[in-house]
Amino acid sequence: MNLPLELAPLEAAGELEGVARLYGEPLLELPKDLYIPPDALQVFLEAFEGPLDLLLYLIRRANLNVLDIPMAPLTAQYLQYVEAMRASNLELAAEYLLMAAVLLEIKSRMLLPRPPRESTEEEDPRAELVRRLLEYEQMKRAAATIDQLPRVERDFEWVGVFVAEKVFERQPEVSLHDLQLAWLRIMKKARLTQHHRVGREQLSVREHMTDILRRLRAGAYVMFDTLFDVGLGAPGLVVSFLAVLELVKEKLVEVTQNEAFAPIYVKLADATRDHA
Amino acid sequence: MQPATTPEAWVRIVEAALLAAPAPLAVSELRRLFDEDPGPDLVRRLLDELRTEWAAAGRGVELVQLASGWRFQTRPEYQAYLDRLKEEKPPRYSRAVMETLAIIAYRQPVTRGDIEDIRGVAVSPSVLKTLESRGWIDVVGHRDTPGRPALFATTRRFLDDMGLRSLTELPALTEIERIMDLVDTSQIESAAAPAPEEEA
Amino acid sequence: MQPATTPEAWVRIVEAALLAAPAPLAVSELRRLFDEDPGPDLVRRLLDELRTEWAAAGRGVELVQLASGWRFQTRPEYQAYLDRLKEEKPPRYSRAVMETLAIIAYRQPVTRGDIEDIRGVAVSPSVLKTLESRGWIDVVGHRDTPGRPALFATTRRFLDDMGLRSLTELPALTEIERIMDLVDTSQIESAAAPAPEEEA
Repeated sequence: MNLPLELAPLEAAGELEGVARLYGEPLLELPKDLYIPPDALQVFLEAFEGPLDLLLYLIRRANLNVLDIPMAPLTAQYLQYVEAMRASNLELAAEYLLMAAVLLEIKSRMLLPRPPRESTEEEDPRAELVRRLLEYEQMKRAAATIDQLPRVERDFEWVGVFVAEKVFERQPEVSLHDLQLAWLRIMKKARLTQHHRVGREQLSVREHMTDILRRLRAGAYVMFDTLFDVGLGAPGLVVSFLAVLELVKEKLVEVTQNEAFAPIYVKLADATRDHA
Repeated sequence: MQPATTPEAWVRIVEAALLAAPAPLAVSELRRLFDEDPGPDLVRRLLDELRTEWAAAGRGVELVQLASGWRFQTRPEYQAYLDRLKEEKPPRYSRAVMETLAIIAYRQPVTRGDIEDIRGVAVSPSVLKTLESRGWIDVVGHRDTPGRPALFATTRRFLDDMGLRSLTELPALTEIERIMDLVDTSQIESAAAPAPEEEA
Repeated sequence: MQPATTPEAWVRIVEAALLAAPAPLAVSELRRLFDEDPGPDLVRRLLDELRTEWAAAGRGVELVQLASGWRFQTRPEYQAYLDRLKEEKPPRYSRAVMETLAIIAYRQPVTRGDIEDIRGVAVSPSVLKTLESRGWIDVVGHRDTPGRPALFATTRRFLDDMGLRSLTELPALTEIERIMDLVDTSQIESAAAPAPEEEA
């Protein structure tokens, strides 16, 4: 179990800037006999994403079986790195120290003689560490694979053709229901229910009033008879007549007849005044 | 990267660049696409070729030259289709606009004063202008009173847009009143969406 | 608007819509383009036809199907050319960002604590912020444990940007998982167990 680890000595870090930027696993192949200046060590440390990453590096580099890690040399090697970092006064993340404690704890448990009977029941002290290493390594590789997927803006672009819109303003849409609600609101607010009980008939009177006003808009005299469309039938004629009466009452039109049985003329009231 | 050595390959590169560009691309920019500068004339020939090719295919998108460069854009005839994909909600008229319209529709012809009497608040000119520019109301005369106020009425266009043949097809007010008696006040309030009073 | 009555005209409308769309269009959206709903099957046939047509023409742009719909995009071979027009290079993400993304993608939904457990180091808030502001992850809920930590998951946008139709199209995890299953349980009992539990 305690295979000798062929780990690079700490002094063996060389051109770290280049290798440290490598994205991938066996990223550091360090020359053996070089002194590591503290800033290089900093770069070295930054090349790792944490203690698990560093451990994986140490394991993979020594070509060890993750499932049967020799704890003693691995721990020693790991502690060597951590010590070197501390000696260089590098700010060491707490995770590295915590991992050191974990490794030492596993190592000591491995040294304890196991009760022969329970050996099948007892969990390997390394099991949790191995699980974490494998889980992390898997995600680390997945990250590299995802990074290689063709990605928008880096590997391809979305196509976006300009929409040549004719400039026109979008108009609100209004339904009869909206109109109804609006009227309802007015009546609720103003409590006009009593005074403005306007039914279908009256509305048609008002429609005719509008029609007549439109026809008179030119300002000329119009023959009274022509204001009535016989095609509307008796009720229609009555409504038209009521509309004229209403217009007269509201002083909107002026009705003139020079003598009995002479043609009756209708004219806009204001138009009359304009001429007067 | 495949080496682009044929005019056909160049056209495809220019095409891809124009299709993906967020803004028109000038000839000077398109020249930057290539290893070796093809010069402005060749780029212009490629653009002409591309424009002809797209026009001949009868696509809904065309290559056009603008002041700031070249870009692909949709043909105006396709806008009606593209509009259907738009998410944005149509604008809504304010309560002031809708109430004014209702009053004009049911009480026409009315003056601005009449509307103000019924609504109990001043009617801003922008409200009437909104309805006039929509083509739904117009001035049909003037009342013969001091100031000779304009009389507003709804137009034929209003009826058309509402799908009505005549004003008599407007929802009967008596019916509304009946409903109003039945409906809980709070319900009406919530149904009548509280659009801000000011916006026209 | 010209009435679109032939399949050729339909294809051109779908094409124009897809070329102009600022985001992928789903079949359900494309159906809205037409006066009469052509149904999903016809739209899919039009899309297939369009994709084949563009592929056959050897253009630098292709029609692809993504998680949220169909979209035209440039072929990766053309990126080197298109990059020359770019003012700035697209951002490169750190290993911390990519590993966090991978954990969220494969193990979602996960809390920040889960991510830290797997990576063995603290996850800086800026890493999550980077991914959130790119629109690749978001909070989908909170775990019912003390502190109610946020649960992160990848978004549809993430799939779209990666050219994927669903999470199942993510690259398969390495053989480690298989190895873990094969491992002699007496040797490493708990090591083999936890891997499959949260797989997406």
